[in-house]
Amino acid sequence: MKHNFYMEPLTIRKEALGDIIKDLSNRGYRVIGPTVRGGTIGLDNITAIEDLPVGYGDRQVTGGYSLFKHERPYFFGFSNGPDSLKRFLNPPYQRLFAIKKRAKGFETMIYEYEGSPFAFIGIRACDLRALHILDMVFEKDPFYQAERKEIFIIAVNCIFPSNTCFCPSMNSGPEVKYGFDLLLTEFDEDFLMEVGSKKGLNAIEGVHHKEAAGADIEKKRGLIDSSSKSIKKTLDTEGLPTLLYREFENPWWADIANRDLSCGNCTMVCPTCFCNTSNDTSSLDGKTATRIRCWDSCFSVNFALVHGGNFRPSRRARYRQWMTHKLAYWINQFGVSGCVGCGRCITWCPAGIDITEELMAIRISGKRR
Amino acid sequence: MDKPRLAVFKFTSCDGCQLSIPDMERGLVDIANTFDIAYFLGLKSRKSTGYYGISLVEGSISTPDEIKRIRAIRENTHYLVTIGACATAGGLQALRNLKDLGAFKKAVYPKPEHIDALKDSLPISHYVHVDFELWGCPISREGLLEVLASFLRERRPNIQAYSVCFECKRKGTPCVLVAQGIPCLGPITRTGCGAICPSYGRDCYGCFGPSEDPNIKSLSLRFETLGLSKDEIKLRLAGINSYAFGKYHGKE
Amino acid sequence: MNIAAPFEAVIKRIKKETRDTFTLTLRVKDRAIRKEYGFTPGQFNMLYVPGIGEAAISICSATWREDIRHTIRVAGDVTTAISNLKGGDVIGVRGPFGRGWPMEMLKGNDLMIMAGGLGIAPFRSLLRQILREKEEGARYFLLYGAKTPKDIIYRNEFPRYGEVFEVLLTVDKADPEEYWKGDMGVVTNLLKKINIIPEKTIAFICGPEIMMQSSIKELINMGLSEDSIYISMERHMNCGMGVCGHCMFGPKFICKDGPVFSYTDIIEFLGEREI
Amino acid sequence: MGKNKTIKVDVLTRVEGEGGLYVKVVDREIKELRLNIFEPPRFFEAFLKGRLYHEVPDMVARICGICPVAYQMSAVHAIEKIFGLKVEGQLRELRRLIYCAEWIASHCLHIYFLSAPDFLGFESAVAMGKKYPETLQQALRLKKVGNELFSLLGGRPVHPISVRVGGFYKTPLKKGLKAFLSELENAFEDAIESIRWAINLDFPDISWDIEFVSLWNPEE
Repeated sequence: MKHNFYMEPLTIRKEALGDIIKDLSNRGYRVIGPTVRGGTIGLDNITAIEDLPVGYGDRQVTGGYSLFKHERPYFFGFSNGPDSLKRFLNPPYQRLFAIKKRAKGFETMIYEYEGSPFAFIGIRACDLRALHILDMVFEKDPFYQAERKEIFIIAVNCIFPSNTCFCPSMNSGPEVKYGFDLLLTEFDEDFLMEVGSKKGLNAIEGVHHKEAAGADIEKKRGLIDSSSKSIKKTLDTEGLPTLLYREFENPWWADIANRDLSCGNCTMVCPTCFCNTSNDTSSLDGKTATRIRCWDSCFSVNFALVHGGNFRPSRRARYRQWMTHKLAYWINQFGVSGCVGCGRCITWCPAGIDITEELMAIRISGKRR
Repeated sequence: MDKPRLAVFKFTSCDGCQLSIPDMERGLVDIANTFDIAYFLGLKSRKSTGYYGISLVEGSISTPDEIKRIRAIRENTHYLVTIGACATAGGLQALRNLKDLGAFKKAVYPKPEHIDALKDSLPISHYVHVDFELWGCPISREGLLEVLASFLRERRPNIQAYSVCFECKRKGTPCVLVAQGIPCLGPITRTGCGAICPSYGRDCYGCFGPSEDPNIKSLSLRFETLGLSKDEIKLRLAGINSYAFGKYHGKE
Repeated sequence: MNIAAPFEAVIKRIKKETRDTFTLTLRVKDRAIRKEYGFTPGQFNMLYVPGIGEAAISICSATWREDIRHTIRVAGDVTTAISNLKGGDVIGVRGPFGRGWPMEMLKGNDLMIMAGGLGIAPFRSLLRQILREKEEGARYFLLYGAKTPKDIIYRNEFPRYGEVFEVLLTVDKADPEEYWKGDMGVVTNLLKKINIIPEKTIAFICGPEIMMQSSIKELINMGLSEDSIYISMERHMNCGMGVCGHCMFGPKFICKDGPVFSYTDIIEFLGEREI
Repeated sequence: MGKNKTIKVDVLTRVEGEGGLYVKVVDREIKELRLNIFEPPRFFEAFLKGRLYHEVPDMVARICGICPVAYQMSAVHAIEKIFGLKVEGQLRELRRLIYCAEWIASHCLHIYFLSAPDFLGFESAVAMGKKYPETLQQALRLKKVGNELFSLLGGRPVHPISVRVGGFYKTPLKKGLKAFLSELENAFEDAIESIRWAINLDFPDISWDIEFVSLWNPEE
């Protein structure tokens, strides 16, 4: 994808972000941004700059997460929490339609989009890639498309990546290159701001800004480079998807199954995992029914159940399905990997299973055999 | 068309599950309009015997008399549903299965010889065929309504058996295990409660029983890294659904 | 039209096919949708019963007919609910979905159709089509296996198909009380009874996965090339449009990339354990 | 009523718990009266031994699905006493509030669903509601308020999960409580109305030779 910078970079004071948030609210956007919630940084409705987790940082390890305070009041001094855009564009519970029985037949009431568009603050490169992927997955889905159409995105360049991040391996970060309306790079004193769309340009009309100096551009480069260098985790994509197709019967899958909790956390926090199930609920009198689509996961035992059998009864096969889908099938399906290297599945796995290490183990044990 | 006959029975239990019916507020009226509530000692004085379309059974089997009663109920029931942890997994009182009943009797009653109790408190399914098991201590009202609605529409209840984590993550509740190191049973516990406990910043204690494919061994290892002793981990599993978790525990 | 929501169709006729299978004839209520609706043989619809749910069922009517037909086996909740409906009742429909049989391949080729059990249903519209527009000089084979003679679906239609196709039927087991002059045994056995020109034969197969696999093996032994074989697959389809993930088979979404696949497209994944 | 009579009730209905009743009247005098409680034993006192202190409130709740908070409160108070801990101020008020929620729900159950049908001669509250729809509506409204307040504080209306030794796992947000205030105010009307309605019920004329004692806590 191409860089889509709209004009020369600017610098703004940090407080000016508050003006932008207010302005977006005034224009009718539902502004969503990072905010502290239960010892984590989640994405939630925000109305003012004070709602942002100013000064917070996060420590993420395999199966562990904690917050700490920076010495400086950074606005984006942390990396991704468990939430991603999918929570808003493909909500966990999506009502599809309601049915009212009539004497002959039934009346269908489709839940049309009626909200105001979302404006997302602080979205990172990995999640923008995930958004791009969801756009492909839900290309024909009317509910997703309705939510997606008018969104506004203020992205940030990720300069505090976590220990579980590996976006450089997936070529999806830490630098934001596309898919934003506004892009921030956080300096100690101010933000470097780049504009990616006409919408973005309109949003900063009343905001005090000045043209960025050449040194600022260099500073941004430097921050991104050191951020990139600080990311130690890697995922070796060499030979994918063929490698995994060759390894369906690798005994290592059974080893993972011993540790795998089948709890579904990895798929729920994954910004691209889209699997869902639609079900009917009906009133006792049978006169009304509602069809609801909710997040599901290939880790649920009945996910591949058909009449007469289950295609994936074992944990071994379910983990294999997840990893193979993410890293291999996805490439056949959509032309890109389903993994954006955000590391959420590693942080939020209660059993501490690390997709990068498991792939490595499959690779090595495959070679040995 | 005749309304299907509904019966509610209580065995060894706390009444909490059957009382989710009056707790349904308007739902109670809906149930009374759709079903002929033929037998429900807790709410209704007239006892109508005969064949029941659907029987909701609360409580575990813990006395010799209860074995006789449940067999008779099964004979007279088309679709038998257990409601709650007692009926589905023996309940909290199944903790006695792990100990000596004689000592338990002595510890509690001044005249233990008067106490007529079976050695084990066991789920209904141990004695008779059960058509559907609704887990939970207590069951959720939504779950019970779904069971009743699905019975009326002749379809399988849309009730899932995967982990509490599914629900927790959908609700956007921060994970107490990963973010706070609290030994939460969510990853191996069946969904259905609405993932309430983690949303209160505390651990799931497994009141909906084991999930469909619980990896107890793996979660136990994680608990060990949090500093729990082997005995403490055993206690975690020996709670409301001790009998059900114990079945898996033996295997792993 | 929102493809996630069903449109209404009235049940015009219900025909019992076998002890557990029946055929519905549906008339779409809305005139505009009825006119607009079109499909290729091998595609499927999601049939919906409010308060119960949806099931993916292949379309088996002739493509030029305005009414839509489905042959359904009673299996899960939805098909059971459908079996309890009467003429005049209304059902929900979404569709058509997926990719059907590659009709362009029929040109200049002989066609071998192999079906097992309910696997004959996705062929019915194709059979109708060929009866109407057969290629000059092309040969057509229809090999069909059922459990017992009583399980043969569309039984009284085979004489008509026999005018164009070489029809061979087989059953696993013949009921003692019924006179059965056809073959006994698996459908692949029938291949031994015919002569084909492998270079100009394409094969369309639908049936249980194990039957399709053995058929493919046999056809390749007979000299058919891998890329002349097509099969129709089945998995749990929940959304019909590739957004739910349930029907994934290897990298393929059965609902949108299939249900009909070229054998070469799925060769890597067919027969893998728990795929 | 005849001079001699035997009343035998195999199972008492619309009561909390299980029991049977046998009354033998000879010459207008009760000669034999047996109340048989056949609630099976569950051995809470025994299996609680050896448990961790923080498990106890969750476990004892299961003694009764109608009044779990009563057991939870007794347990936390006992354990806090062992630790020499005193929970006071807002936390104590909140404890009282969740107790009140349970009372609203359980008293409503008792009055309208268990007892009232006996006074008015119906087999159930629902049957009663056919003749007195407004009374049933009032009962459902009150029950709902009790349940909702209970859920707000305890997570769910049966076996709440928020009570712990030392306080609460999570205290409700001011916002949530405030939003609930108007519902409580409406419920207050219903509660007053309930009393008016109850005192007009036809109580049997019985007197006992027993002194009833009521305890009160001057701090609450």
